[in-house]
Amino acid sequence: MAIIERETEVTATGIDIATPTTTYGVLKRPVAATGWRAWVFTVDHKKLGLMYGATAMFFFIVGGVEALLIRLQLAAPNGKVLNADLYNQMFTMHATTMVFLFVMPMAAGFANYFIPLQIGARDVAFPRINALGFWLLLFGGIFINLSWFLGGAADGGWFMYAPNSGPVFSPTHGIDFWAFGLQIAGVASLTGSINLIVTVLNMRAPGMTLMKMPIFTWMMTVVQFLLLFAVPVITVALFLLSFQRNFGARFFDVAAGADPLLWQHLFWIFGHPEVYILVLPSFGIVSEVLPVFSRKPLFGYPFVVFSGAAIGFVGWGVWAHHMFASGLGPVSVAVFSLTTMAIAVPTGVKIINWTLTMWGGKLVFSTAMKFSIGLIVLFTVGGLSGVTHSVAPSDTQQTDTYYIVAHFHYVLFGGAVLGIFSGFYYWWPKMFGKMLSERLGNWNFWLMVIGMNLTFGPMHILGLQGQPRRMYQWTEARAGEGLFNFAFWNLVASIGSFVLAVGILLFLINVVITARNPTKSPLDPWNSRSLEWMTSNPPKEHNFDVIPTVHHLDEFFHRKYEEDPATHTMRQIATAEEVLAEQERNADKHIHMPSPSYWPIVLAGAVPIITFGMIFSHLIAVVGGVILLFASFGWALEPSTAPESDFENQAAHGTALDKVGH
Amino acid sequence: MFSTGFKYFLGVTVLSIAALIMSLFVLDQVAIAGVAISMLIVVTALLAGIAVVTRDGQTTTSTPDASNELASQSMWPLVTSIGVVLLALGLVTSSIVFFTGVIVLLAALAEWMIQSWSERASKDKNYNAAARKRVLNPIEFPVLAALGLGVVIYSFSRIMLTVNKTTGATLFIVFGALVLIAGILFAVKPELKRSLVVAICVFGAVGIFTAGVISATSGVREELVAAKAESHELPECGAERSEHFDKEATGTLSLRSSVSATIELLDGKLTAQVVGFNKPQNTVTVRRSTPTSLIFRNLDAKEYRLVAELGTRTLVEPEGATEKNLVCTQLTAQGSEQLLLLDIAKSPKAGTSYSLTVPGVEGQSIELVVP
Amino acid sequence: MTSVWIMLVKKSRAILGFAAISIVAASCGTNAPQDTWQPKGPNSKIIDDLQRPVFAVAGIIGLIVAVAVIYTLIKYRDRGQPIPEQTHGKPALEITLTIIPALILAVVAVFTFGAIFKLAKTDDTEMIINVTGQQWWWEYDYPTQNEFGITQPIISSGQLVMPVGTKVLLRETSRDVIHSYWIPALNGKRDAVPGRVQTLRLEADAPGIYAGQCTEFCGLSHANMRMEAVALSKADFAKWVANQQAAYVAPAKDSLAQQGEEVFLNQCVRCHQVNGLMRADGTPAIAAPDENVWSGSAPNLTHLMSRNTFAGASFDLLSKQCRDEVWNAPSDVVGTKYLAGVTEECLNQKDLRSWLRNAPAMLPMYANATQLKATGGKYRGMPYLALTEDDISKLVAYLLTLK
Amino acid sequence: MTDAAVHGHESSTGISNIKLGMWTFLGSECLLFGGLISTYMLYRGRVTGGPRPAQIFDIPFTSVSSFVLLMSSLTMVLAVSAAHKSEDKKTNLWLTVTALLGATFVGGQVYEFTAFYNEGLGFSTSLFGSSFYTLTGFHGVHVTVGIIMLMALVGIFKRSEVPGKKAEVVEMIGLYWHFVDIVWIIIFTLVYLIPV
Repeated sequence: MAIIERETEVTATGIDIATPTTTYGVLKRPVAATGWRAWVFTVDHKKLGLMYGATAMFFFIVGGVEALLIRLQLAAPNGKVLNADLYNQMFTMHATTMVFLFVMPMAAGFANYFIPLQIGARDVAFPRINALGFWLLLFGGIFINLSWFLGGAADGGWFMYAPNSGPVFSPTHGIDFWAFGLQIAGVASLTGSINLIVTVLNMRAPGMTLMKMPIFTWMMTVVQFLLLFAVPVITVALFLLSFQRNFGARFFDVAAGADPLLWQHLFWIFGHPEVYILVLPSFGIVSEVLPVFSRKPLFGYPFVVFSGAAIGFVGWGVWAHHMFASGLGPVSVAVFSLTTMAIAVPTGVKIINWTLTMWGGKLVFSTAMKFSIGLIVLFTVGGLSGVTHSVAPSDTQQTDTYYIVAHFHYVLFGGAVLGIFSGFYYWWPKMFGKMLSERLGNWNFWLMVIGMNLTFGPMHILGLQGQPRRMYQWTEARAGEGLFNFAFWNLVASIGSFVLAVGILLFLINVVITARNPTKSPLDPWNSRSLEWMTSNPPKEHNFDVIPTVHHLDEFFHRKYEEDPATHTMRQIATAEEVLAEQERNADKHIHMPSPSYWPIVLAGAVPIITFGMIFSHLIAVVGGVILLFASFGWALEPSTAPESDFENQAAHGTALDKVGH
Repeated sequence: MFSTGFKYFLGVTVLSIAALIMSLFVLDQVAIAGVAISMLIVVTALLAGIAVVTRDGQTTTSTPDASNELASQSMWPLVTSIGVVLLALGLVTSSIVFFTGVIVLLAALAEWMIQSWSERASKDKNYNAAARKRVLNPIEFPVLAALGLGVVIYSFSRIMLTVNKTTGATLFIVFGALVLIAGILFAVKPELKRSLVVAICVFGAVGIFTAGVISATSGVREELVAAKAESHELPECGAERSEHFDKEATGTLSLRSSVSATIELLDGKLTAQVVGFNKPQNTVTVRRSTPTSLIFRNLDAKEYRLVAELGTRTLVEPEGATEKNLVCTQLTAQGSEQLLLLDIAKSPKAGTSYSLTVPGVEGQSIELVVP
Repeated sequence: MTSVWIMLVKKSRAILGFAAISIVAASCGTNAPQDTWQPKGPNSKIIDDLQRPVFAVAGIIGLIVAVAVIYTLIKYRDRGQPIPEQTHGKPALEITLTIIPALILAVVAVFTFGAIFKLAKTDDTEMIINVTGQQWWWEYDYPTQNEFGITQPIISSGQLVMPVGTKVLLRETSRDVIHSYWIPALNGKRDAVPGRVQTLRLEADAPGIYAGQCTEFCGLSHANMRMEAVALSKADFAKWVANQQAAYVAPAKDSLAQQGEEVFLNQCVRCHQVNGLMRADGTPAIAAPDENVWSGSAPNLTHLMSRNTFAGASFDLLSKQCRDEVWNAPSDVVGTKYLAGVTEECLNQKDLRSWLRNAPAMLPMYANATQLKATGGKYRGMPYLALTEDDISKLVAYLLTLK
Repeated sequence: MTDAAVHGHESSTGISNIKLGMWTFLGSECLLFGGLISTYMLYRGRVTGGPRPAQIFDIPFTSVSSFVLLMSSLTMVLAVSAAHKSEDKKTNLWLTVTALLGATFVGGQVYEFTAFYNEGLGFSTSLFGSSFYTLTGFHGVHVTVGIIMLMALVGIFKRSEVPGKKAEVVEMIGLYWHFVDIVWIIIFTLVYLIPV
């Protein structure tokens, strides 16, 4: 457990130190501070979760602006908003930003914030590694986007197929920035996944068996395992690419006998699990929200768990369905066609279970619930269009057309993004102690759903009419006749994208209005079911005054309600406030959380310096390497809690704990 | 007393003088080096004088809270001066010396700064020591680790490059065994004198490092020198056997997906199986400027190679002369396959043609058409 | 709460209506040239016969889910009922609902397998065409095939000409990056991967021109990398073959075209081959694109005017009116119209001239040698040649003679 | 990495956080080496210029250096066992010996690379060259990182500032070290012993 009993640990190591009355300089270990330092040097999983969220939201806006530019360019034939080069950079970076810098960090944010709370832990297993992960992600994201100002961004598409990504075909540094930046973000994902896996496996509250774990934690655990095994594969691919671009390796050089399909295999072995990495967190969120607003447990909890795990497994055997047109040979195509159909089954199980969760319930249509219902319907559309191209021959007509664009936006926007928004509305009071406006939320929901259908719906038709993807312009010569031709649907899609943008703007407005509104939220505004609600809003630094012992799935609900043996309906036996008061009465003594640390941000800061040096001057890389080595040894030599001597004037200010809580 | 600053500047001066004398003997660019170093000597000597007169600019009053004890003895001034001199020497000699100087200088300055800072961090000596450790250990550990690691790796690779292959392997296992034995010895005899242990370790370290340096100066073994001089281009294709080229000629290459045609030799007959054509062909179309792979499958009893005759090419030396432009596979045994990778930029000149033949098999050829 | 479910009902209507419109519009609405639902050959028919029922099944399942969700939302909305029993699921129901979709998919899989292997069949091929992709055009070469009268290799670009009712096998590869060959009316797509030779079967039922587009992202002008497949009746195809193999006819002495030939020899022949073209000294003019262009190839311009497009198939060589006449011709006369080639009055002077004037301004390319360190200064695409208007006129006159 | 060592007293699985974390990390490493090995296996025969594998490999030498690396696994086991018995001196001794043997192996690899380079196999000579250096280089970097960790551990122990139980930390690094050795056995078999 990550609770530090500070007792006599420090003196026990033999260094007998009296606290000096005055010290100079900054060489003290940071202790729980206020202001910006409280954030920059923090190792608190909740603060890091929020920072992940804020970073992701920032990149969501960046990626969104890129998307709007793309739609502006394509609104009419022979678009002139962007030139071919800029357009190629735009769609590459739109995908990269949305996948790696928005959805993944956002999911990491939710996971960081809520997994320890949901399993009744006080922190994650490795708090400093957690901080390192966040800073790496942030620096990696900034690093990739630096390329816009240093000669142009990557222009090979997010799939970066070789040999088009080679030095001959993309002579700017864009792809170097892209490859190194993703490498950095990859390390962040890897450290995050190790951390959360250990947290979930090792730090559950007493009594919480794996099958009593909240479903969101379950889905996130599956995601972490997917990350754990998928990230190294893309790491290898990116290394091969970087070595080719920067050191003259020949991995994708056809003249040397190389096979460009190697990249595609490596990329998609990572890339397909990545799809589930993006969408499973939202499945988890929805599986939390639906039971709460149906007042009923998740239907078939074990089925949902195992279907999630099954998706995690089968997800490894379907990668080549991205390559049906690459020329794999009929046998491979047939096999991957079959596995792709197979993975539709566990996905279907989830849809059925969500519907059956609502069946027989007492449905409350809050904004969070609406987003979840939206996900069920829209993700189904995406899933079914997915089935149509698991049929390989039909996929050879559809792949690389707008039909595919439509498909994965229904999956990722209709799936991942709606789930994330559902999570925002559901957990906002938990994270900030204030409720997002439900009225604005309603507008937000409908504008997003309508905008999304207007934007991506017509793309189905465009694709089937034969408009390929990744074209910086389309011409009237191939647009077809009649009203419902390319021109019409492209215009509809572009209008839809702005409706969608307004919907998302409303969310941001909602956030600002809520922040300014002094009204506090009730302790348990949704009548929720799982452990994270058994703390104050927002939670104290140490999460729980006493670690609860778990007896049920949906422990919190069962502490509030009891079954009436006659009618089998539930009646309330305690309010949330009473449950919490009970906790506070039995609070643990001597809880010490790990102290903040300088090292994560220093270590993370060294990495982009190294990669920057790899691109421009190896001398800079050496400097970065020295900082990295310095920081990692500093890290290794640092005890988890600061020595007593570093806590300033404790008598006056009380313990760090007291300052931060409440 | 002599102040720290004085010691430092004096050190630089003395070492600079040594460097000047050395450079006079060793270097050709005496003018630049001499001027540079002489300037350094003058400046540092002057500064040393100032330092000793002003006692490093220290006034008598000390800050109230900081420690006003005299600075403890320190080796960092000396190391810093060594760094400066190395740096200056490196400027005129080699970049390795220069960078060593930079690293030594930076390391020493960092150590020095932090040490002197930590000595005044507070009144509490223990606290100061702890503070120093916290900051400096992260620098010292990796530097020491890198040094130790570097010495072993460098020395070892150098020794191995010098001695011949068999001796190298033997030396390697002997060294491994020695390390192991020493470990076991120290483990079972913990009562061994500390000085003995240190002696063995130092002896080992110095020994290996010296051997490494000696090896480095005496150069790599002859075979490697010869190998380096050798051309590694694939040699010409003739009917004659080429030892280097055909050494370890092996079976298939794993490029099946990209094969354009398979050339079969059976019963003295050469035929081409072209992807898409149902019947054997006697022409193969090869696209211009496109890496194209052909598989040569030898089903005949003897060893053969497939040769592509691609017109003539002009030689650089003697100027204007031409020779046949040939590309070939290695010798291919019966039942095995070899890959031939072609990349032809131009169509054959009018009246000529490109063809595939097998030396030793007469009258059989397949035309290569390059549209 | 009522307002919510009314809105949900409305939304469901929108979705249903939307799905209906989508299907109708996509399948028979607009006659787009690249429509994937209008097969014009046996290969694409195999795909079409497979995808129509799959889409229907998918649509029905989608409807069932939508209806089920909406019904649930209406029926179980919060009307003040007590908190329901905390049931955790019914395994039997779960397993049934897992097996049903699995069975449906199993049926789909059986038909899919059949189609995959039918489409992969190559052993009954009747004709072979080599297809080579490069940035940003396609080269076609026809190996010697006596049964079609092809006695010497034919090389062409922009338009794939093929006989109807013949099983044509394309052997695809690429000279630089991955491209993808796609004529939706005739078959699905197949990538042209450098270093690999991959096959794609095409067969057209009726004469006509079928549009396609490169579908693997291949750099700057990916959007402009188009292709057209021209299916001709067997008799017309024989005429086309004969014309392609016809000897070079030098332009008449002292004509504008002859001056154009000189310009061509000075400028264009560095990259572009015209078979049979002689230099003034009587030696054949051999193009050396490998010295100037990174991919080592530029379109062969022999019989340029027998094609309807130039610069790959990025631009039309026919004026809009003439082009529409050929494209919209009924299938029994399309061959005759196509074989007429490009005449002076039908030539798309405007585009051809501006192409000669400044090609990179018309098509995004890496045509500035100073920026191409990585390619050793070789172009990728056609550079700006600084031709005078006079030279351009001469060249156009000359190109018109390349029938 | 040592945070949890302080409080490894209770965990749901009974394995301490750092050890479980290392196991998880090694799981991920399997995929990393899996990807690199696949790349090598795909490209090992593809030589369009420069030496072919069989022409330059020196199997006797590589066998010897593999043996040295395997020996280091043994000394690592001894270090772990000494740490469990709280014999600080012996722990330090065996850690040092392990590091030395590891450094010897890396020295051998540097020699091997230099020799191969002299014999004409550069990083960009052929696909075989690129994939060989990448695969074995990645392994070498892993060994080097391992050595640095071992030496740091010795340094930290000497200053007796290690937070938490020593045995846990030694065991965790031992896991890493054994993993790196096992990977080498696979690489040695696939790269050197199986003929192309």
